[in-house]
Amino acid sequence: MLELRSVTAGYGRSMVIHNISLEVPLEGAAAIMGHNGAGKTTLLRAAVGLLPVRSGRVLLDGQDVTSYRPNKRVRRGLAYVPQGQQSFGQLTTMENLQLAADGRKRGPVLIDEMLDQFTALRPLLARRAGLLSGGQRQQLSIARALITEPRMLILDEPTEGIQPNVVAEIEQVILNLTRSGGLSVLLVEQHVGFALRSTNRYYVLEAGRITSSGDGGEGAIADVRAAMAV
Amino acid sequence: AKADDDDEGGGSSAKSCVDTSGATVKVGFLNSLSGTMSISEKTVADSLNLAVSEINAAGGVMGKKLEVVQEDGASEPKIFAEKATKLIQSDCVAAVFGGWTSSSRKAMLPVFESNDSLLFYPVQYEGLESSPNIFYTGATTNQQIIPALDYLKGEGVKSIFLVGSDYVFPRTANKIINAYAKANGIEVKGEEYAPLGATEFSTIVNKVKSADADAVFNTLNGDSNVAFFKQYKNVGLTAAAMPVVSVSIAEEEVAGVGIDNLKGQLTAWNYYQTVNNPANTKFVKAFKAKYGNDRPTSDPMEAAYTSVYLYKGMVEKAGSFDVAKVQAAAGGVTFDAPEGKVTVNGENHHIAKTFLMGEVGADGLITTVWSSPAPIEPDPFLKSYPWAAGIGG
Amino acid sequence: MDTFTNQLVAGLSVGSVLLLVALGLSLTFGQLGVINMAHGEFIMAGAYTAYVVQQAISDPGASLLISIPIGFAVGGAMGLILEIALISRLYHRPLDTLLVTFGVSLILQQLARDLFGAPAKQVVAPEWLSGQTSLAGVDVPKARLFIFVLSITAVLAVSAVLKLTPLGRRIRATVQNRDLAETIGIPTRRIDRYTFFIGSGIAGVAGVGLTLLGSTGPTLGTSYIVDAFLVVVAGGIGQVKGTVIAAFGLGLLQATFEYSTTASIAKMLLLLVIVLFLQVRPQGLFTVRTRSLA
Amino acid sequence: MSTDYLEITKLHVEFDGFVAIDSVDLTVLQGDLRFLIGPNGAGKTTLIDAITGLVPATGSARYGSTELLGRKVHQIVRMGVGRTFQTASVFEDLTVLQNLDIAAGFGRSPLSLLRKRRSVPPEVEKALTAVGLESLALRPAGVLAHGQKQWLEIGMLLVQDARVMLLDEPVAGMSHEEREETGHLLKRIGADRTVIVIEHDMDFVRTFADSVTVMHGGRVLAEGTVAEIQADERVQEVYLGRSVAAITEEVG
Amino acid sequence: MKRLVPLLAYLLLAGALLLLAPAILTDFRLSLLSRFCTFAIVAVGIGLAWGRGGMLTLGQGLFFGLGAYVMAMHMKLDDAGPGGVPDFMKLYGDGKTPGWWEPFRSPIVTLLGIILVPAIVATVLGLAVFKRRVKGAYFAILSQALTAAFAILLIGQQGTTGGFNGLNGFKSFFGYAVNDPVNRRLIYFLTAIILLVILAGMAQLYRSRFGELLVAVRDGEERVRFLGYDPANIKLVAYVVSAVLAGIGGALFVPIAGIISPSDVGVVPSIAFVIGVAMGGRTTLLGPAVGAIAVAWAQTSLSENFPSFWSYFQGGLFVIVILFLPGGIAQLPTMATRLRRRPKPPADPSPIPQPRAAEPRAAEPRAAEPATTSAPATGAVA
Ligand SMILES: Nc1ncnc2c1ncn2[C@@H]1O[C@H](COP(=O)(O)OP(=O)(O)OP(=O)(O)O)[C@@H](O)[C@H]1O
Ligand SMILES: Nc1ncnc2c1ncn2[C@@H]1O[C@H](COP(=O)(O)OP(=O)(O)OP(=O)(O)O)[C@@H](O)[C@H]1O
Ligand SMILES: [Mg+2]
Ligand SMILES: [Mg+2]
Repeated sequence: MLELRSVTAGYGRSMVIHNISLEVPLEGAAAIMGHNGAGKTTLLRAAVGLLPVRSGRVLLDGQDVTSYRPNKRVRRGLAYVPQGQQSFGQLTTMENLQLAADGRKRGPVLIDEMLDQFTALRPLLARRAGLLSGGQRQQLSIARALITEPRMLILDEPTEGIQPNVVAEIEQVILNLTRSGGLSVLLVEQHVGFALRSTNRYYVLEAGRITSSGDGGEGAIADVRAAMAV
Repeated sequence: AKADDDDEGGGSSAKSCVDTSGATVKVGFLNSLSGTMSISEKTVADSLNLAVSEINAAGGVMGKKLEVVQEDGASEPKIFAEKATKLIQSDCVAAVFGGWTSSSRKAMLPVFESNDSLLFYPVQYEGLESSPNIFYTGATTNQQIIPALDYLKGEGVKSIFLVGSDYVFPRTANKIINAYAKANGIEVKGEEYAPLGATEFSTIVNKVKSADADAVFNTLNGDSNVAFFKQYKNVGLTAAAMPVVSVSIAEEEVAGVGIDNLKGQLTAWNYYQTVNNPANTKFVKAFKAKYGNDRPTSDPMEAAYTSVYLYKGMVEKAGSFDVAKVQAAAGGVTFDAPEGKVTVNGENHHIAKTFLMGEVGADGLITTVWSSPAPIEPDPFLKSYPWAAGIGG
Repeated sequence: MDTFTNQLVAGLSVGSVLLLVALGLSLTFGQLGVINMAHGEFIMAGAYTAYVVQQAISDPGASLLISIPIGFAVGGAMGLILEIALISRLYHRPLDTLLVTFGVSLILQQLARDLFGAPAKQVVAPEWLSGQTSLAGVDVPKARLFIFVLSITAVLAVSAVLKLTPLGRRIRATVQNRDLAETIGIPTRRIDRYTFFIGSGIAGVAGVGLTLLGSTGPTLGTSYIVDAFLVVVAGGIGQVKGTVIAAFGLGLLQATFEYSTTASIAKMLLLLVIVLFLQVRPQGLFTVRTRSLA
Repeated sequence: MSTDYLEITKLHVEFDGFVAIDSVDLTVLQGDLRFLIGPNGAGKTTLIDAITGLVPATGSARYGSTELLGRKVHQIVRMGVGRTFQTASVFEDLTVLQNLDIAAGFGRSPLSLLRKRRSVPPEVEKALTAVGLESLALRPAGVLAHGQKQWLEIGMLLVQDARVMLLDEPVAGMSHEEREETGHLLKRIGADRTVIVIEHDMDFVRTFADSVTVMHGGRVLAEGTVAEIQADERVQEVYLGRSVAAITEEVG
Repeated sequence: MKRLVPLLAYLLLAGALLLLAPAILTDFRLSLLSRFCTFAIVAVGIGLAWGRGGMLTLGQGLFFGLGAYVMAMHMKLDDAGPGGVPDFMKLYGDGKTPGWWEPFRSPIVTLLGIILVPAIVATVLGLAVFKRRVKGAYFAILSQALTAAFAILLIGQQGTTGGFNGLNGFKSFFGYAVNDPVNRRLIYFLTAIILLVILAGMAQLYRSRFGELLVAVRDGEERVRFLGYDPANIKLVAYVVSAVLAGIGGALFVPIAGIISPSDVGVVPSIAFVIGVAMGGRTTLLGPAVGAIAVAWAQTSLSENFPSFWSYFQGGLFVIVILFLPGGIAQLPTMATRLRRRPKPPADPSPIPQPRAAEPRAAEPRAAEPATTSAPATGAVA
C-alpha cells in the first residue's frame, strides 16, 4: 500500500532521516517507534509530501507519488493526523469536519458517524476549534482524517493528550478498520503497548535510521523495549 | 568659514564654471519627468525643447548653439534643489529653465542665489517673491487672480465660494481674494481646502451647494479637479447656475476632467491655444508638427517657450552670458510671444502680460471671453493695491 | 435638518467608496494575509478598463455596465499573475509581501504612464447617472447611489461565498494552516489563486465604479490604498462584516469632521480616531480569538 | 509543614456563557507533586491559564499571601509562578542557551541588559545540566524535537527558580525512558517547590504523583492518592474507562 | 574568526566614508553622499526596530520629520537674528513667531529637542500601541497612517510650518554658512562620523542581552510575557531608539539638503527608508546603512541617466531582492556571519558534547548531523 524506498529527507541542508525503506502492507498496520528527535515526524512528513525528499521514492498503491503535492496524495486515499493537535483554529468544529467531507457524496453521513465515535465533539460543533482543549482538538483531528475515508492512514502520536478511555476507543477503531475496513495504517506512537497491539509490523528509528524491525503484536513489546533502551 | 564672515548669502561660496568659449553654451532644463507632477512638467520640457531647437536652427544665441542638459526633478523639492546644484556645479550651465510647483521653486531659490546663477520659472504662482536670480515668466497674482476678480465683479457677481488644494498657492490666492472681496463688497461665502490629491469632494460640494454663491473660485490642483468637477456635476450644479473660475485648468487638463463636466466653466490665464495672432499660429503649428496634432498648447508651455526667447534677448542685449550682465540688461527686453507682446520688468524680474478670461468650449478648447485692455505690469507684492496692504507681511 | 441628511448621504457615499476599495483587500489581506500594496494599481487597472471599453463602445451606459465584468476579469487576472509569479513564494513572510508588492505598484504605475500617458483619461458617465434623484425626499446623486449598490452587491456576494460555500471554507482553512489544509486534500495553491483572483477582481470593479467620481490616471490607486488598509484594519482583519461597518463608520465620521472642520484636519482627525480606536480594540472591530499564543 | 502553598478558592472561568471552570477549590503544598487529571475539556489547562493571567477569572488564587488573579501575566511570573504550554513554545531563532539566559533575566537591571553576556550564569548552567541539553546548548531551539523543546521549557522555569510550576502535559510525546527521566527530574525539582502537572498517562501518574486531583466538567471530581483515585468509580466512568485494566497491565 | 568579518566590514566602511570618498568625490557628489548618510542613520534605526524587533515601521518619516523640523526651525530663527521673524512667516503667517518656535532659538534646546522630541513622541505612541499589543501588519499600517497624518498636519499649517513648501533657504548652521564648500565638507565628516559611532553603538546593543531579548520578543512575544518580562517595554525601547536615530538623521538632513518639506516625511519617503534596509539586509548590523546608501546612490545616478526608467528599476529591484535575497545584499558575502550565533562562552569547559547517561538519544541525532553550521567556536571572546 505505502512503500518508502531509501528515503532521505531533512530541513535545509541538514538531513534528518537517512535511507529509510519501509512498507505498510495492504490492510496492514505498521508502527514506528523511537526517541524524541529520532526523526519520526520527519519521516511521516516526507511520506505525506509536506517535506520534499532528498533522495528515494515514495510509492502509494505501487504508484510513484514522490513528486505529488500532499493534496494529490490525499485524493489517492492518504490521510494524515499530524502531531500537535492541529486544527483550523478560526473555523468551528463543524466546519473543520465539513472541510474534509466537502465533495464527498457520503459527507454528511460520515460526519455523523464520526460524531457518534467521538461523542465529546458533538456539543462542541459550533465552537471554534481554536478554543477547544488540547485533547478535544486531537480527537477532532483524528475524526477529520477518518472522514476522508482513507485507505492509508498516517498517524503521528494520535493519543497524545487524549484521556485514557478515549485512547482505548481509538485503539479499537484502528483495529476494526484495519481488520475489516480495508484500511492500512502507519502509526508513530510512544505507547509501545498501544502501538504493538494495533499493528502487525514495527520499526525502531534511531537518529534517522531504522535500527530494528519486526512483526507486531504484544509479543514484541519486550523486543522493542530492548531495542530502544540501547 | 563662519557665516558672519560673508557679507551676503555666501556669494563668495561658488565660482561660476560656465564655459562660453566654445561653439555651444550649455543650458539646463529641470522638470519633473517622473512622479505626480510629470503630467504637467513634461509638456513644459517639450516646449522648452521646441524653443531651443528653433533658436539653434536660427543661428543660436550670439552665434552659439544652446546645448540642453535635461534633469528630472522627480516631483520632489529636495530633488529639484539637488539637481539644480548639479546643473550649476557639475554641468556648468549658463541658465536653468524649469520648475513648476512653488515648493520646487522655493527649494531651488537658495541654490541659485548662493551659486549666483539664473533660473527661468514658467508657471503662474502666488507672488510675494522676487529674486535677482529668478526670472518669472508666468503670471503673478495681479496678472491672473485680481483681473479674474475684476471680471467677475463686472459680471455682477456678489458672492463667491473659494475651493482650493491645501498648499501655498491657493492659500495665498485666497488671502488676496478675501482682501479684494472685502474692499469690493463681494461676500465670501465659504473657503474650503482639500488635501493635495484628494478625490473625495462630497462634503465640499455639499457646502458649495448649500452656500449658493454666485460663483466658485477654484484653486484646486491636478487630479482633484477631475473629482471636484465630476462630483460638482453629480449634485446637479452647472456652469449656468454657479460658474466655476479655475486658475489651474489648462487645455491639457480639459480632456482628463471631461469636456462634458467642464463645458461653459471659466478659466483665468494669460494664454490659450486659441489666441489669435501670428506668433501663436506659428507656435501652435510648430509644436504640433514636433509633438503631434493631438497635443494642445497651454499657458505654462507658452510661458516656458517664451522664457527661452527672453533669455536669448537678454544675453544678446547684454552681449554676454555673464549672470551679472544679463541681470543688468534684462529690464525692458521684449518678445512677441504667442500670448502677445511681453516685456521684462527689470526691477522684479517678472514680465508684463495680458490677462485673458477663458471659457471651456464644447471642443475642449478654451476661448477668450474677456481680456485686459493692455499688458498688466507685474506687481508681485501688490504694492499698488491699497486693499492688499498687510498681505505678505 | 437639510444639511444633516445631506451629510448623511455624503457619509454613506464616502463609506461605500471606502468599502468598495477595501473589500478586495479584506480578502487578500484579511484572508491570505498578503499586504498587497499593488491593490491600488488593480483599482487603477479597472478604471483604465472602463476607459478602454468606452473607446470601443461609445455608449456610456452600455460601456459602464460591460466594464464591470471586464474590470473584474482584468483586475483578477493581474492579481492572478502577481500571485503566481511572486506572492506564492512569500506566504510564510507576510510583511515581505508588502515590500514586494510596493515594488510592483511602482512598476504598474509607470507602466500605466507609458501606456496611457501621464494625463488623466476621461471616462464619460452615462446620462442616467448624472444629476440627482430623490429617495424618500432626500436628494441623492445618482452616481453615488450606483456605487452604493455596487459595493453592497459585492459585499453580499463575497460574504456568501466565504460563509456558505465549500470554497469559502477552504479559503479560510488554507490561510490558517497551509500544511494541514494540504493534508486533508485541499489544493492550497489553487485556493490561494482563487482568493487572489476574487480579491483583485473586486479591485477592478472598484476602479470601474470610481471613474464616476474621480480621474482615471496613473496615481488613482495611490490615493486610496492607505485608506483601504485602514478600513480593513479597523474592521478586524479577515472580517467582512467588520470591513463593512468600518467603511461606513469612517465614511460618516469623515463627512462629519469635514463638515465641522476642514478637509485636511478631517483627514488627520480620522487617522487619529483610528489610532485611538485601535487602543480600545487592538485587533479591530471584530476578532476571532483562539487560544494559541501566536 | 511549609510556608509555600498555592491556594485556589471558588475559581470561576466563563467564556461567552460557557462555564469552563466552576467554583474550583484546590490547595497544593510545597513538596507535594500534584497531578491534575481529567477528561479532555475538563478545564485543566484553563485552570492554569486562569492562575497565570491568560484568561480572566473570578474567585481567588493565592500564592502564599498574595493574590494572583487580576495581575498581568509578567507580574505573576515575577512572583515566582511559572508555566509550560501544552504545545511547546520556545524561541526558535535563539539558541538553547539564549533561551535559558533570557528566562533567567527578568530581574536584571536595565543597565546589565545592555551589556553582553560574557559567561554562562551559574543558574543557566545548572538548568542546562538538569534538563540534559548541554550538548545542544548552541543549537537554535527551532531545530529541537518536540520532547527536547519540552525539556527546554522546564529548564526555562528552573533558571527562573519558579516557586510554583504549572506544567501542562510535559511528557506528551516522550518515549517511556524519557518519561521516566522527566519524572525523576520533576520529583527532584518538586521537592522544594509547589508543582502541578497535568497528565493523561496513568502510568506516569502512578509512578510519580504524590497526590492527584481529578477534574471533570469544570469541577473537581475527586482528590486523593493515586490508589484512591483509581478505585473511584466516578473517575473510572468518566476518565479511565473500563479498559483501564488493560492499560495498567502494560507496565506489568 | 566569525567575529572578524563584521569588524572588517565596519573598518572597510569607515575607510570608504572617511578616506576614500572625500578624496575622489567632487563637492557636489560628496554633499550627495552626506545626504545619503543621513538616510543610513535612519536605516540603522529601522534595522533595529524591524530586523531585530520585528516591528515593520512604515512611519519613520514622522520621526525623521520631527528631528528635521526642530533643526530647521532653529536654523530659520538663527537666520532671522535675535528676536527676528523667519521670512516665510512674514509672507504667509501673521508676521509673528509662534510661541512654540521660540525655545528653538537656543542651540542647546535645539540639540536636546532633536533627541527628545522624537523620543517623547515615540514613547507616547509606543506605549499606546505596544501596551495594547498592536503588532504585525496592524502596526505597519498604523505607523503609515500616523506619518500620513503628520504630513497633512504640516501642510495645513502654512503660516507656522511653511506648509507644503516646508522650510528652506537656510543661511547658517550653528553660525557656519551652509553654502560654503569648506563647511559642507565639515558637515559631511560630521555626518559620516555620527553614522559610524551609531553603528558601533548598535553593534554593542545587538550583542547585548537586550539584543537577544528583542529577538525573543520578535519570535514569541506572548511567550516572553510568561518569562516575566513585559514585551511592550522591550519593544518600546527599540522603537524609541529607532525614532531617535531617525530624528538625528532628519536633523542632519536639513543643513545638507537645505530644505525639509512634508514630501520628505510622508508615506512614500517612509517606505523608501525601508527599501534601503530591506536591500541591505534587515537583520544585519551594516546591511541597513549600506543598503540605504546604495539605494539612494542608485536612485540619483539612475535617474540622472534614465529618468522614467528609475521607477521600473526601483520596482524591479524591490521584487528581486526581497524574493531572492530576503537577507539583503548582506546575505551574499556573509552567509556565515548571518548564521553566526553567540560563540560558545569561555566558561564552557568542553566543546565536545558529553551527553549525560540518562538522555543519550536526545543528543545523538543532533550531534550526528554533519551539515549544521554551528560548530562550537570555543574561545572566541568578546
Ligand atoms: N523545521 C525543522 N528544521 C530543522 N530541523 C528540524 C525541524 N524539525 C525537526 N527538526 C530536527 O529533526 C530531528 C527529528 O525531528 P522529528 O520532529 O522528526 O523527531 P520526532 O522523532 O518526531 O520527535 P518527537 O518524538 O519529539 O516528536 C530533530 O533533531 C529536530 O531537531
Ligand atoms: N476561550 C474559550 N472560549 C470558549 N471555550 C473555551 C475557551 N477556552 C477553553 N474553552 C473550553 O473550555 C473547556 C476546558 O478546556 P481546557 O483546555 O481547560 O481543557 P483541558 O482539561 O485542558 O483538556 P485537555 O486534556 O484536552 O487538554 C473546553 O471544553 C474548551 O473547549
Ligand atoms: Mg514527532
Ligand atoms: Mg489541556
